[in-house]
Amino acid sequence: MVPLSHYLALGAVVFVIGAAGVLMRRNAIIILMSIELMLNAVNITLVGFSRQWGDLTGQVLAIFVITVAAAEAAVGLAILISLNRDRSVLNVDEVNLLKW
Amino acid sequence: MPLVIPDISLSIAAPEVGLAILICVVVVADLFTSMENKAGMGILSLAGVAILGLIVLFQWGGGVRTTFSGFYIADNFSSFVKMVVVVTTAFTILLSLQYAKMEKINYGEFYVMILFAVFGMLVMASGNDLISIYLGLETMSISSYVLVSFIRHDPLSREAGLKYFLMGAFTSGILLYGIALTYGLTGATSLTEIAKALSGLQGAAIIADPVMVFSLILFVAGFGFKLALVPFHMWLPDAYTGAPTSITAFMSVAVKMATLAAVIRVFFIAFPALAGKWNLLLWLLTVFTMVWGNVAAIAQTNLKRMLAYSSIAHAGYIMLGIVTTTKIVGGKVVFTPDGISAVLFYLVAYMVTNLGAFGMLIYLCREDFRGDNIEDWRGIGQDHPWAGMAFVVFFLSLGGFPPTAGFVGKLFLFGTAIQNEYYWLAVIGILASAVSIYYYFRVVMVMYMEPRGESQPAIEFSKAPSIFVALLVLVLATIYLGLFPGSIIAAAKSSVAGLL
Amino acid sequence: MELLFFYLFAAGIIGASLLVVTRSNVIHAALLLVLTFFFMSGVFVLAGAEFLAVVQVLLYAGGIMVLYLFSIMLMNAEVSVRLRQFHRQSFFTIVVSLILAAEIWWKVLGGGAAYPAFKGFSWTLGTTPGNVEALGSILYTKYLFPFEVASILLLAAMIGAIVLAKRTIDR
Amino acid sequence: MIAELIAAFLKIVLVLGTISLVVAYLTYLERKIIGHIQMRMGPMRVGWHGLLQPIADGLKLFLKEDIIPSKADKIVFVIAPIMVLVPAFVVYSVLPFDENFYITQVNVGLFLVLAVSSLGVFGIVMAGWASNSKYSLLGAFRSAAQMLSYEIFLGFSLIGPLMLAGSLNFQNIVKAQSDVWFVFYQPLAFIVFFIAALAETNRIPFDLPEAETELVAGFHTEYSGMKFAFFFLAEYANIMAVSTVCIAVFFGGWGGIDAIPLPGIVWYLLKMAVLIFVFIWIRATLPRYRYDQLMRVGWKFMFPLAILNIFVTGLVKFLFL
Repeated sequence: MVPLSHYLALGAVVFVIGAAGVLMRRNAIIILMSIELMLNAVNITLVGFSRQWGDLTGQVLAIFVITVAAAEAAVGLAILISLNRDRSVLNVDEVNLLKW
Repeated sequence: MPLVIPDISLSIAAPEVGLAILICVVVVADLFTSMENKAGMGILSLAGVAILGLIVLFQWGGGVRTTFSGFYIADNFSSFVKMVVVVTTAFTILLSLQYAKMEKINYGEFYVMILFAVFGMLVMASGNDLISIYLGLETMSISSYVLVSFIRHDPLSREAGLKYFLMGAFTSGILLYGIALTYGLTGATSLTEIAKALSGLQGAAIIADPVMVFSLILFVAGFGFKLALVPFHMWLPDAYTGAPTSITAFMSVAVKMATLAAVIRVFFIAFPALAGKWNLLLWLLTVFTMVWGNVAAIAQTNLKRMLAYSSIAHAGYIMLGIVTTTKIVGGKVVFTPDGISAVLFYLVAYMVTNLGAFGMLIYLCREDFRGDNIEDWRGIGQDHPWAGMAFVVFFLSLGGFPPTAGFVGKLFLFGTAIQNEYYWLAVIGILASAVSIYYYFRVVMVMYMEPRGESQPAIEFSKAPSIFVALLVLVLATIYLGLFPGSIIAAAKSSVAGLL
Repeated sequence: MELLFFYLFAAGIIGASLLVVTRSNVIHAALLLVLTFFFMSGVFVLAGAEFLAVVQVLLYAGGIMVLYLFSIMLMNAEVSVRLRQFHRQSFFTIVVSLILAAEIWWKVLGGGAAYPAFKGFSWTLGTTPGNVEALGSILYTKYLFPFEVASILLLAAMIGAIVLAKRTIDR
Repeated sequence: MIAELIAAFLKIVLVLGTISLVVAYLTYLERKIIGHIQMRMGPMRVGWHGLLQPIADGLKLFLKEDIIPSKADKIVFVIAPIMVLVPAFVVYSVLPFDENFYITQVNVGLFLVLAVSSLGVFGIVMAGWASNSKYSLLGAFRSAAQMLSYEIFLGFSLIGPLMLAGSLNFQNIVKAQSDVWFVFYQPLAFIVFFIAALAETNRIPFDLPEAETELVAGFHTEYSGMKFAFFFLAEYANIMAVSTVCIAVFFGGWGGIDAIPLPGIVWYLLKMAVLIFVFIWIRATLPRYRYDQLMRVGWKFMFPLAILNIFVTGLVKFLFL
């Protein structure tokens, strides 16, 4: 039997790795993938909780999260492709026509 | 396993159902429209949105009703929010009809994406469960990412889209983690169930749990990102500057309104037991937002960007209303409905004003000339006094001067703050809005005091009647709300009455 | 036995995901991310969520990641390998996230004490309700509303992605 | 516990061994049948009527020099063939061969097959990209697009039979067909499934990813020796897996005609032989589709058809069952 705390710890660690990836990396695709990691960390947490409570809400929410992740990936990659069309920009820093 | 069909009442969820049908109609009609007649899609959407407004109006005063096994709630609050969203959408489409052609983005999908965003907002306004609020938020966000980067041939717009997208996706991850932790601690995602668990037998233990506090911080950060509260505001100036102007107007009002509705529901209905904690967090964010939004706006030379910073500042004023709703009476937290009704009224005032201000930008816009620098407005006051006057009215309202809507809104907000003994907040807010006068009036100075430069192109306002009508209505509404705010205030109050 | 597998999967997830965020070659990172998803689906199986585990493989690994690979190849990603990969403030980020991780770890691994809410339940409560039938019927009855909203969300994303990524729109 | 593990292990070894052997002889069969259709003999030299030809081929591939292009991404280049082969074999873990002969049964069986088989595309994309050759990359692109879209039709076409069976478990699906095979209830689904299966396994008329005339054999242009053999092995293993799914879902699995008492496994093998023959027959007969035609057929014809099938099935089930 895997205790709940293990699921939560795993979820937390992966979430932090993903968040660190978002903040650290300059490559937009890697940032996108780090966001996927964050969402998956949430899924691990949800599944752990779902098992603990003995109901399906967590799993259903996890399915919705996967749905949203798919939608986000599609739109995000489309934006990247349209950005990439006339100049090869992948690093976030080079996206600098607008000043922060 | 027996299937238990839940109570489904499509009449309660009529706005969403109607909007879904409208979306399908526009998508299909778009296939049969030639490229020259794409404005027809806008008119079709406008007609649909008008019907939607009627449906929402009919729902007003119908009491609190839930359907779809508690995922959907229809009450006066949701109707009020939906009404603001729908009116904003109508004006956005009206302003876009000509503008979209100028920016060469007059595809049917442009209006379809607006409608998708509106769908998400309506779901958020009626969300009675963290899951439906989250999905509504995502529908809205994903549609806005597309809308922001819609001018595909303009690198500015694409960059804005990328930045907005990356921050938005990051945010939704944060918010989602908060939802997951809350579910884990309370065993529920329904707002009322969460509140019940928090006030139940084990409620005290859950509230004391550090993970619950962490989850609350995640909620505040997630919503803070969406509302662009300082220090979570970095994406907003870029996204607002790069986006098509009518979309900027749309986002600055409708997205804010819908997110705020979700914030109000989540914090006041699900987490009243934690009010002491989140109120402190929001207090800090409010102060930062009001101060930094106004200070940063001073340095801007681009009018669109200046308005973007000013919208950050206005988000701060709005949050002030939310913070001041909680009052501590004898060590116990009590909610006074005045704060939220002030917020709702302020949002209506902000809607007419901000739509008007961005509408002026669209009014000046031409195919080869964006006209979004402050310099571009030189001498407009002398050459075109009426247009100049309209802009001045909007600036007066943004700055909070009588006799405009913004004045009444600010009065109401700061009045509540003082009434509920948030003196510091009120003082900071009034000082911050005093700063804002400086940059609003700089533009007015440029318009009236500085002559038009030799090299600048001649002023030529858009001839589209749709933009003219929209601006006229907005100017009149701004002044009307400043003189006779009674009915809207009454509506705001009655929409809050059933909420808390 | 179960615990052993969990540790195996967890080690895989953490290792692979660390590599994902540190690799300079985007394709390698994407492939490692696929590996991460596999391990995650293993964790889901252990938690009794077998439907979710299959969805994870089918949608994430088989769908989304192929989309990623496809776009990466379209975008000529090799160029970016030679560029600087990290922000200047990355050291700062690492420190902050390590602190954050330690904090979460400490709170979460505080065990039962950190979770007073669960005191009424035993650790072995998990009745592994993850079978397809239960999930299917709950999705179409209780969760009907979010389900419909999700379908609209997918439609929005589809139309949006096509509009943005289409090469030219004939006018 | 230990005995179970050993039994499971033996089963896995048996199934995988059989598949590897059968795949080898499938290549022989394919060459033979195509040869005879085209009025020639096919392989004749090695052994009686060329029966030892596959073994000679295998030896050749085994001993051949294994080339890795110097500009290739070494790790990915080496992993790619494995990534193609592993999903092709993993699928067999849940496929039913007989009432009592299967490696394991899970209640998401069919779903698992779809999930795992969707992973094959990774290997192909990896191979195409890692080879650092434009033909390979183009082949990989085509294959990814093709497999992704046809996977959707494949999945959708299976929903109709699933609604009738009411289960994702292969054993239950087969048992639900003890009276009438689903191919008679679901002819539309079967057509869509079969076409999608052809595309999914990259067979003619949908073998665009490896179109020799345009792409010099596509994603595996740069491969040689054992790595090349892996791709080959995976392709035939996939054909057999798809045929097994087809038999289980549409042709009543191991069930046969009651009048002729044969063991289930024999029925299964018979049906398999017929299906494989059809596969090869199609390859010998049809020309190749053009890329845009392939996509058009998929999205504008098969996809609506699959949806229609689901709709009609649901309606009929709701009204009459």
